Amino acid sequence: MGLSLQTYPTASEAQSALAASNVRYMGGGTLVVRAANEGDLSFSTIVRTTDPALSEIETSEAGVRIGASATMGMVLAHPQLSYLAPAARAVGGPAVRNMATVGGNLFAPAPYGDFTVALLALEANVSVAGSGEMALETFLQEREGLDPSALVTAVSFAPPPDSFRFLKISRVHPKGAAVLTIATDIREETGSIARARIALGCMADRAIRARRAEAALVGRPRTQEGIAPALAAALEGIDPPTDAIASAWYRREVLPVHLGRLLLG
Amino acid sequence: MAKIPVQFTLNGSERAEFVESGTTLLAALRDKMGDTSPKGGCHQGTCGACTVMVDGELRLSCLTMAETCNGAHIRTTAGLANGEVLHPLQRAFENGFAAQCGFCTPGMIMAAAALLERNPNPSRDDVVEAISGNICRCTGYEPIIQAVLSAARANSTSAA
Amino acid sequence: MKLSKKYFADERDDDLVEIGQPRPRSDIRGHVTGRTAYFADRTFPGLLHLKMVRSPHHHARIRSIDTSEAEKHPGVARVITAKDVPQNLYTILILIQVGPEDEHVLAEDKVRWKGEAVVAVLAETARAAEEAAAKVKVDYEVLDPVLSIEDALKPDAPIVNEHHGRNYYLYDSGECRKVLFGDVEEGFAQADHILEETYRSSPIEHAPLETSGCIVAPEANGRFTCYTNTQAMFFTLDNASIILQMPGHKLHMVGGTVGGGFGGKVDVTVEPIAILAAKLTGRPVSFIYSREEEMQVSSPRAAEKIVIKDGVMKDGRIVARQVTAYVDAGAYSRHSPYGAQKAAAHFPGPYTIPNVAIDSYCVYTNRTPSSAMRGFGVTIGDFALEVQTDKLARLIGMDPLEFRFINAYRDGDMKAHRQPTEGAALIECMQEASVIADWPVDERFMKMSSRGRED
Amino acid sequence: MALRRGRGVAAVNYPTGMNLGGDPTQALVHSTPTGSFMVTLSSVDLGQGLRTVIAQICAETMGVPTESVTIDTADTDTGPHCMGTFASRGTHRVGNAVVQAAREARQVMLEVAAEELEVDPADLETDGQGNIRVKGASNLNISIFDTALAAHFKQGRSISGRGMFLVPRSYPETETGAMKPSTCYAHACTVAEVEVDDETGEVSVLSVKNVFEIGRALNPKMVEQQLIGGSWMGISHALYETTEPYYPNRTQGPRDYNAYLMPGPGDLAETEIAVLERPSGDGPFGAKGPGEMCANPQIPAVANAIFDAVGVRVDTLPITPERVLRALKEMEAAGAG
Repeated sequence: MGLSLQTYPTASEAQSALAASNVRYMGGGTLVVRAANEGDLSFSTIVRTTDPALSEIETSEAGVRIGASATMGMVLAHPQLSYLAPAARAVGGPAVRNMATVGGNLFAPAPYGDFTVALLALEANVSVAGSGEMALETFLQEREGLDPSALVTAVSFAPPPDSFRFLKISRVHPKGAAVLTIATDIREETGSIARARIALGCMADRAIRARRAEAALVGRPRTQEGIAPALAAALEGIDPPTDAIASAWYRREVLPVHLGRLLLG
Repeated sequence: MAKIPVQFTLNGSERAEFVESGTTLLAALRDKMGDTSPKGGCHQGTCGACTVMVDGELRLSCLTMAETCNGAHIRTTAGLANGEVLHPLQRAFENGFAAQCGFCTPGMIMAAAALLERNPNPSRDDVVEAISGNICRCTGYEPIIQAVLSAARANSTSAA
Repeated sequence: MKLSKKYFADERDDDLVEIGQPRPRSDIRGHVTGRTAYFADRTFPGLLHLKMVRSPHHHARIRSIDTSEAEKHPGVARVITAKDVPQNLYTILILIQVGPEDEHVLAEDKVRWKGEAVVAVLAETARAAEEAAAKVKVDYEVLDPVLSIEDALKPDAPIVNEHHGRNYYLYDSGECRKVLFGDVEEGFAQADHILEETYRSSPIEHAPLETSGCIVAPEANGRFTCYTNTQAMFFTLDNASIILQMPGHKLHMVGGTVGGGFGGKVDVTVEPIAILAAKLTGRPVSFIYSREEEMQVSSPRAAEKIVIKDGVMKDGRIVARQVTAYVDAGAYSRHSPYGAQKAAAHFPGPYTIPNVAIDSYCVYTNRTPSSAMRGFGVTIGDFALEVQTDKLARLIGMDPLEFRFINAYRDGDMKAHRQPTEGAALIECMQEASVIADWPVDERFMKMSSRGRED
Repeated sequence: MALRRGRGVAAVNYPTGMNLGGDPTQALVHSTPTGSFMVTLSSVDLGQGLRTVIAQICAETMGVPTESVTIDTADTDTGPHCMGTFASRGTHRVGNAVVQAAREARQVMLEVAAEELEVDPADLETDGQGNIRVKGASNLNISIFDTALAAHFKQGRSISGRGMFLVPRSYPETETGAMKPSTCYAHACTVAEVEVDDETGEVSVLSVKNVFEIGRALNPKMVEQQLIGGSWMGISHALYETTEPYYPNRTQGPRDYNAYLMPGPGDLAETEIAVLERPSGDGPFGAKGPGEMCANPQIPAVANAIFDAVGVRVDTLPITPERVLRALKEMEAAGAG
């Protein structure tokens, strides 16, 4: 059978090619080429596109749009996206960051996909060629059920004020797979929390929102006592994986500790 | 199986070969072009031994399809020295006993070279970050970090 | 690094010319320029790739193996099963009379660990070999596995390896290698305190950057050149010669710089089957472990369980030490009977203890066979011994470093395995550590010497 | 939250060479016509620098500069038998074989030179720079270059030597275990300092101060690099490494370097190394084998430091944050109950 690579100049041509069987779409190659190297026989054709539109990053006060083919390295180098730098830097080492794409990260299973955790806290939308735009949270839930030819073209979100925080806990530094990842966007008004967005990595098989914890923060002061109910609520509904990095037990035990430190830090 | 032409500049020389579609850059360099300086340590993107530069950017050649590099400028550790004159990093690794088995060394040096090209005066943390995608099982990293810092100092001294 | 010349200066000739000089490494220029030649840095026209079909079960009987579909797959040159291997039953240390032969190059009747080699597929490309390997059908009857040292030693435990007939290695001393010195029960009887503790470890992978592998080229004169990263050239040659029933002069092993070993390249697991493949196909063959195989299939450092019972006096003297050590060999011996024996010789550690009893077991389970790894037989034992030693010191309320001085062996002391101590230097290491770590100890310890006792 | 510090000590010894001996190595040394020297072996260099230290051993024994010695090894068509590179045996066993071979070659070299100079070989010495001279009369001399030429083309002699080193095999006595496991032992003492996060169980090794006694540092820089790397591996064994994190369930077994955990360049302990030299009775120039020993004492030292910091014992390797946290919670529960 062998393996073949098909390169298309436009996203729409690539999308058409995805309709065939045994095809996998390649962003930066960190997931797909690895799978091929490891003898994954579930695909024999790799499709990619060189469409420059997919690598564009547009920023304005109203919104940010990052093409799916933009790499972590491009995000890191972008002067208007410095708040995302910790999340982009959390992905692999420098060489991987020059390859790993924003679009590919949406498909990375736990304990990977750190950048997606950040996007989830920013309530990003995902543009899918053919299907239009959908909330990232919905996309993550429905990812496997999408049409095989669905092609992610971009993510977009409103830039946060100076309220965005990102924390990755790993065993190995500075590059290590996550024990857990937390991204928060907490906005306060007159001494209490007015709006809270919390996304968690490694608390399920993919990034999830901690909606109960978010609700438990609103109206509360950002103090040890104020956040205590939220820390307890963060444990509701999670189903952390057990992998070589950490067990489900451990991830559950330390989530409130790290979330608390991030919220109060 | 149809063969695909690949053509790029490797360490300053124009190279062209036919490879099977789906061949990685690592395989093309090693098996077709005789440059065995990039090493296949994992073929998963987790060890960094195959690190090369493509158009000035660090890449893992084991996860890069050769045909995506058409027209690119590729640099490997084999091309770092200028004849017998070693690159400052190579000198620093020699003087600092920063290699044992040597299998990680070419990839490690490429990662360090990419750092020094962007940041001639790196801090220790910068060096740590720059080599973080490259595994070494022998040295415990410290001699490597010291060698990179020393190469940077040697560079800035010679520039001054 | 500080080279501390003040210790033992009278025992040394420090006026040497080449010795003691920091000469540059002869291989360093090759390393930094990427020109050092490792075994895989060669290309061979017509190279075949070997992919191994491995057991998905811990323990299973093989009912049948059907390779017909794999053989028909495009690009496949040959499929190899146990019946193709001239002397399929082997054990590596048979060369130094450590038997019995207990392992198959390719599984015959049973598989005894998850990952065991069953069928080798040779194809024009790695991908074709993968595709064909997926078409090999092995019909398994899954058997109860033995997954722990404790389960292995239960009287009704399933037998892991019939070539041993029991789930432990039988030494000439019986079910374990024993060391007996003094009277350990008498020692416990006189002790002020007794402490019994259990220590455990998990298997550890060598994780060299270069995975285990070889490339074999058939030569025109009927010989086979095997480019390999083995840690032991003749070990590999001689074992390959036995397995292949091929005179040694037909074999030519070529090594070079190895991309890290740490003990992981002492097992002879890739060369014999690759040489056989080259012989059967008449073509060069590459068999290089994938990273996953290196991590999960190549033999790790053994998991161990070590029980230490000590009798200690209030004044700090350890008067009795009983150690029961279990080395988990996994399904086959490889180097583990040797490792367990080395452990027996190493206990009770670098201390002079008048009453010692050691039992060191090599146990078989349906686990990945363990083997050599940097310090095996000692490394985990040292963890157990030195944590235990710390506990003893705290038990009697003594500084842990001073406690070690009291018990440290010195020249002339009789060790438990009945060799007099020579060339000891533990005390001086601790004296230097006391200084550089700013961990002061009583003056009398700083005056001690490994070269003898004061009284 | 509290970051709590503690320190621990451990002291160890380690046997050089295969346990119970019986592990031979052979070496051949010969000169080229122009006075370079070839050492022929089948030993393997794994990266520890065997070739360099063997060249130094040969050079010291022959009385020639290290750069004039070439090591031809790891080829079974040319090199005589070596048991292999493992069990901290390379420098000791291979080195001894090379010393013997080089002594024999040196003797021939001096005999050839003596004939050229018309003196007694016993009156000759080497200057380490490539010359042979009469003791006390340095104007009476001949270069090794000319000596080798004379041997080859005039005297018809081979400046060569054979070396063999074998520690006789010891067989343990079955009842008592009386045996001779090794002829010499290296020693070490490590003091580790750690910081433990008592809410997460995370352990950082702040420093390790290692003292190693290795017989003789034949090449101090290569010794240093091996000891630094070994110290790192010891810490890695203590806290990180396992192929079976949740045995017997194998599904989470690491398949790559992301999942097989080892300290990264951002996790390094401040590492100090001191080396002591008590020459071994039977090692080449007193050398022992430091290769394996150097990764051992850090493991218990770190474990003991963790206890010193937070008062819990984790007696199972690796000492993961999970195991530390479980132990802390058990201690807390026991204290509360």
